[in-house]
Amino acid sequence: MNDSFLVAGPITPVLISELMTLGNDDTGAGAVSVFAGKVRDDEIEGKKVTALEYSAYNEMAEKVAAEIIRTVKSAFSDVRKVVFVHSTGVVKAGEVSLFIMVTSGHRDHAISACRHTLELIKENLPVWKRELF
Amino acid sequence: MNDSFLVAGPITPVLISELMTLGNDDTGAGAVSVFAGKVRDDEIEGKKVTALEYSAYNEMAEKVAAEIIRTVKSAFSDVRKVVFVHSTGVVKAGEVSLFIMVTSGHRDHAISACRHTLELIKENLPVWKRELF
Amino acid sequence: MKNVVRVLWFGVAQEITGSAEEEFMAEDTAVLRLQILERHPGMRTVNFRLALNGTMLKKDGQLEENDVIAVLPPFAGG
Amino acid sequence: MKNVVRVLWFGVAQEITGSAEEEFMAEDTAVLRLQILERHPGMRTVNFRLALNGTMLKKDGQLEENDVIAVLPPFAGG
Repeated sequence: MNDSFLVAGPITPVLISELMTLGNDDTGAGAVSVFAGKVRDDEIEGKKVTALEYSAYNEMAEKVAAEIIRTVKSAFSDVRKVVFVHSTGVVKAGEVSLFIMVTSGHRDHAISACRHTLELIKENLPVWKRELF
Repeated sequence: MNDSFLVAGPITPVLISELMTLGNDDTGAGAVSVFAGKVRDDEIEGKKVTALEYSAYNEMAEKVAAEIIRTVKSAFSDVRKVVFVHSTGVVKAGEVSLFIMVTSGHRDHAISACRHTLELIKENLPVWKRELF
Repeated sequence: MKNVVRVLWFGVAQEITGSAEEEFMAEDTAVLRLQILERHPGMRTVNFRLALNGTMLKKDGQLEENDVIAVLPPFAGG
Repeated sequence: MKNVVRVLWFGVAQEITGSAEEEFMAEDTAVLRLQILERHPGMRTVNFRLALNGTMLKKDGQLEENDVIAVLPPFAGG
């Protein structure tokens, strides 16, 4: 597993499986909440999106990502683990570009904290996208 | 993939990977929300729970489960797919006993519908558990 | 008219009654509830509901021959 | 006093300016904003923020020699 919050290309099913095993040995965690963001083949001005090309301000993104995790952990006391990765580069329609996993003792905090992590990423992570047709 | 909402024993990482590939070919889905419920090693009167033994009223559970999926789909118009399975029998601490996945066009409905599915399962699915020490 | 019905025990009801199912003779579900508490006093502490032929019972009513009644303690899935 | 600073373009700013980075000479970030809009009028339509040395700028202030300013169009992660 790499230590970066950014991965080149799509977040593959294999990587998702690996990420989901993190914290498997934590028998005090009763709840796991996961969010995956996928590229949609939206139609824009009559043309279908076939992929998105993501770019990031890498150094800042890594700092912001670590800060997001600290914020979420301190806001939700029952949370045990917060994991997320975001793609850079080309991600095709149907592929995953964002993966978040939060574990907690009970279900409320895992679900709320996962959602909160998503909103913090949308607001604060310096990432941009460009449609490819 | 079996057609039942009930699976014997824990919901394994392999089964979770399989379930998560459902709807992978749906390029109109931009959001995937997943919830996994795990058995905690809670301490009860000084003794550690090592596993839970789940039992179900199978015929009714299958009907209720199908009804829950219909309810969620009609309540959340942006939802594209609702999948869930629940364990019966012995599930050890750290293992998964409930898995829910909801996909939708945009994030709001996937997240809300996944949470709603969880609450409907807790309220309506005829499943019981017994602590093993 | 009394009819023979199958009663299925689930969850803690199975532990209290010591079996998975039993037969009762009752004309309606209200009477059946009382019979259950008489035959198994331990069930008085359980806040159970009934399902009739696999569907949650909304209100008490007549029983037919061979109806299947499930005794459902509070659910605990998830 | 004017200092040489590196300006990094991101997202649509890279497409508008046609490059990944440029040098500017400015004493503070308020002046730098004006210089950016003068040199690249296309940036007037972009609601951008600035980061100084990798941290989001909270308010305008002095620039030091070799400071790195990132020009950040609205984020679009997820």
